[in-house]
Amino acid sequence: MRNEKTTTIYLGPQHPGITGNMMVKLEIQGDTVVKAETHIGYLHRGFEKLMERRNWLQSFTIVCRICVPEPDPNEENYARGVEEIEGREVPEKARWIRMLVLELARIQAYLLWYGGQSGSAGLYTIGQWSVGDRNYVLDLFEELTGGRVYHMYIWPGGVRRDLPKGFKSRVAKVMDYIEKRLDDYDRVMFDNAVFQKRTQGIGYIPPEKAIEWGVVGPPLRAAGIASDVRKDDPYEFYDQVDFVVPDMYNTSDVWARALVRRFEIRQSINIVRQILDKMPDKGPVWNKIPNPHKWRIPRGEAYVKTESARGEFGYYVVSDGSEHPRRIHVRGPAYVHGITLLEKILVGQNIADVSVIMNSLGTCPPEMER
Amino acid sequence: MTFWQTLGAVLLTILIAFISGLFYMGIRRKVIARIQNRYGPPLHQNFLDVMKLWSKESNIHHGIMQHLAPLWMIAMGVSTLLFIPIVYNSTFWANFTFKGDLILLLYLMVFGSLGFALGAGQTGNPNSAIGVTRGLSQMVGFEIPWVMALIAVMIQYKTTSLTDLVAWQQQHHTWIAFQQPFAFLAALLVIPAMFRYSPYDIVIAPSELASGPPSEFGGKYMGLMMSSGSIFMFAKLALIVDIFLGGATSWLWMIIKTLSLYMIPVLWSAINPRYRTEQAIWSLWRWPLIFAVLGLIIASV
Amino acid sequence: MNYVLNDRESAKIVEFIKNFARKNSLWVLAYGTGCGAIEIPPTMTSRYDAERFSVRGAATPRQADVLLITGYLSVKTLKRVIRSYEQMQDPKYVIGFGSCTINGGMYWDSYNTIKQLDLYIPVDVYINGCMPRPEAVLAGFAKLQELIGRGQANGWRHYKENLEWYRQNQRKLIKNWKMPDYNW
Amino acid sequence: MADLTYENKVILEMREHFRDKIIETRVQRERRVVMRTSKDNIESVLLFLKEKMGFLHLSHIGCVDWMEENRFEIVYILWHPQEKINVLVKVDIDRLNPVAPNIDYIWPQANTYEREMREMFGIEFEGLVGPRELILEDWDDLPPMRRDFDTLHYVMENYSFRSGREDAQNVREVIANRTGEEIPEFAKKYSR
Repeated sequence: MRNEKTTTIYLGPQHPGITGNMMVKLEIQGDTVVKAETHIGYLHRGFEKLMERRNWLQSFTIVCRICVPEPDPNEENYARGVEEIEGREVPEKARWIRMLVLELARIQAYLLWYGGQSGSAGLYTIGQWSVGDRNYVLDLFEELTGGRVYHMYIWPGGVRRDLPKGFKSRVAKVMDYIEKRLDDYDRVMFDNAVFQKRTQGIGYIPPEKAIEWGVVGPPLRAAGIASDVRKDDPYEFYDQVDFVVPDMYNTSDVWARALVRRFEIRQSINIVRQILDKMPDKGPVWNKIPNPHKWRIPRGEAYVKTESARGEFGYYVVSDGSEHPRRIHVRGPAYVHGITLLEKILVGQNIADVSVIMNSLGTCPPEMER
Repeated sequence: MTFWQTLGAVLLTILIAFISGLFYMGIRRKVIARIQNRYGPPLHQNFLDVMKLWSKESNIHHGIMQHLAPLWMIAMGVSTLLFIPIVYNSTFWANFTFKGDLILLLYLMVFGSLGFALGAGQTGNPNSAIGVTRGLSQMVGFEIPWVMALIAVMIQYKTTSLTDLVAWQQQHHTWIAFQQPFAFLAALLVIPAMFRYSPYDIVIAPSELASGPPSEFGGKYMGLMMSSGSIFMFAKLALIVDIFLGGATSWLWMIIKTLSLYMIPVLWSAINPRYRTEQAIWSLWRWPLIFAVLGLIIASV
Repeated sequence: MNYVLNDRESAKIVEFIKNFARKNSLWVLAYGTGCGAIEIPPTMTSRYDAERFSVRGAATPRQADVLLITGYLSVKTLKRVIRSYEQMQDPKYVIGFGSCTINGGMYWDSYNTIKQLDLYIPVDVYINGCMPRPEAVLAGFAKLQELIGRGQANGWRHYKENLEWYRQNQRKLIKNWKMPDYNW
Repeated sequence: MADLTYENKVILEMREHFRDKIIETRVQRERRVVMRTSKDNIESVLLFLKEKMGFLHLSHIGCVDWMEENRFEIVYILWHPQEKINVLVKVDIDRLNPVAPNIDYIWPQANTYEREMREMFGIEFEGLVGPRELILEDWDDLPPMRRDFDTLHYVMENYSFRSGREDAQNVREVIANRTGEEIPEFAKKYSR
């Protein structure tokens, strides 16, 4: 008995299952989604407009607000974009520190994802553990940069300050602790039959269409395509560290994406250890920039990208030779994942899985609408 | 037993069940908090919650059934409790037990949820509607093994009286859990679904349905629902203790037994995600049903 | 015993008990309206554990007591926030979270975010910072509890009494006003 | 400097195929190729890049408002998953009559970018479907990302600031007056 009557459900903006302040309008028949429509704009602050009014240094302080769970790729992108147009050199140590910050940011973003993914499936214990353990990484950030969430640390020409004394050993300690805890998470989350049942075969992205549809990051790697900006378009010193881009989990469902992230957080811990080994002890960490009020960047443009925890984060930076940026356009991975892709793959899914799928894609509203 | 004695016993039973039920929930929150690596709320937190909900000042109107639904729930919770003998061999605490009360209990336990389903349906919230359909499907899922397990016990002991079952266990110094292990296993596996704890919390599923059927119920209604929930929960636990775990010779034993029984679904829920609806039903129709059928076979042979 | 409580005294006692219950059970609406929402999970989870101070989440506005405005509010969100706020049952409290709710914060010249939250909904406690740390959030909750205990967190009453004034401010920003009346 | 063979190959092939429809081709740096074409040819250029050259992935569509030169510049950034190259295809459209071709049949996700540009810059895309409102709601001013939209002016008209900000500017003096403290002469110029 097939009934053609549909019910409309507004998933969000006030809903515990939504990943931030956005809304997915679902048309459902019984328990099955027949049509999904993403509505965004609840977090629009007009960053790109604000940056036109601010000078190059002031813009640096607001870029990190673009993506809340993982602000550092934004700073990195902005800094690299400016450096590329201006031709500014970055000291070697600063580049290592940038990598360190980026990888730590990735680790904390993945820990937050652990919480989101398991929480959306109803397993709250993992969320409590991983978000609690994430505080240790945030503590490191706090020591290094002064801020838990927004760091404003990577700036054009280097980083804001040098590592504190004994910082490296503390990073190593936290990495050891988190690696140990990851095994606990595995036991409760990945070994759980119910979790496997909930995630396998859900939210399938056809691998042959994945690139064309603009999928990036862990969802693309879960489709069996080893694509990672850190390998494909290496920035900083990512060509000098060893890591594996996973393409062995290729079922392209929520389960595969979870496995990819589980693999990658361990890779990140490894990268952090290599960075700590290879980082020079001495050296300047930033190149002096001119008086910020008179700092002009020559006319030019750059497209820079960074691999964030959710995928490729791109900045298109344009300068017209004045003290203010002409245009900085941000392309967050969720821009595609959260709108066109989500609308496509939600069709035919059970309403219970909507939140699980959204978490596995890493939809993050602040970067969609800026 | 005079009228006043009965009334006193009834009121005291309700009060003790209410208080212990809320404390059990507090213990649950504390235990889960400790598993989750945190300190957790104080044990009496649920009392404060209920008090606060009762002190809310405004309520919304969606229709007459919506007003009746929480009352319906509390009425069914209380009446379920009152047909369960709490203390063995005590005329004071026997409440309203009579021959054949087990059949009545099976009916009463479904009734509260059905009444609430009507009320939730009237609020017009799609989340409530989906939650209600899920709840009813899940009820079909767990009622079948549950009723079969109870029927197995009834057949084996040729009685439908809870008092008789408790008396038999107390006189033979054994538990039906050992005599009829399959029925007990079936009942045990069904408990999380009855309490709607993980992995069977598909009805309230926050990340899917906001909070399901009670989405539109706030303030005093929510307070009534929490109170009736605590009473009903205690009633269910007492029922299982009476049938399978030998009843109790005093209130203390009752509380010890129900609390230990309660810890099983609590601990189980702490480490499990939520099933999808059809998975939940199939999981209930698999092992619990097999055990219940085995119990029936053993009972009738 | 020939001392009998008069009405005013008994009302006082009842009020005290009510406030005691209210302050010790704060259910926070799960609505991350801005970037401050990222500090809510740490506040609720293991290290900071707001639940030990009787703060927990609530899924729907009907069940919630506290509305956390986590950071800037865009005009589009403001409409939803007003609606969520009006769906909540009295007494209800609002915590403005982050500098952006106080005076626009770093988005002071943005065309799409509101600058002063208390023009549109009554705010009981402000927490400043960008973003406030979990400790600050807990301190904000403690302050709110203190206010409730003293019976001073009366934003909801204020809102009811001055509904016209709030409506006027809200309508100035929300051009397409298609909302039901208060307490629908 | 790595060898830029593929980068140059892209330019050569594009020039060969499109002749003078492609202008300003250059290799910006390793893995970045920039070219410019006209509004009429953009669809065929993008289709050629996708179908023939293998630039399967649409990374980005950006728009820059060059108000002084009276044009919008739309930039399509494509990515080659095998050769790992980004190509930036630029196209200029008239600022007074902003109409651009719709490419969401080539890449479905272009739909979102185009809807955003329609909303933020007021550029019309021929045949673009989808709700007109993506991010803003009930917006009746100039499209906000245009250069001539003054956000500060809009803010001052529509929002009000909390008073007291002026007071906070001479904190040092206010506090000193309150406590009767004397500010030394040399410190006065820093007290603001």
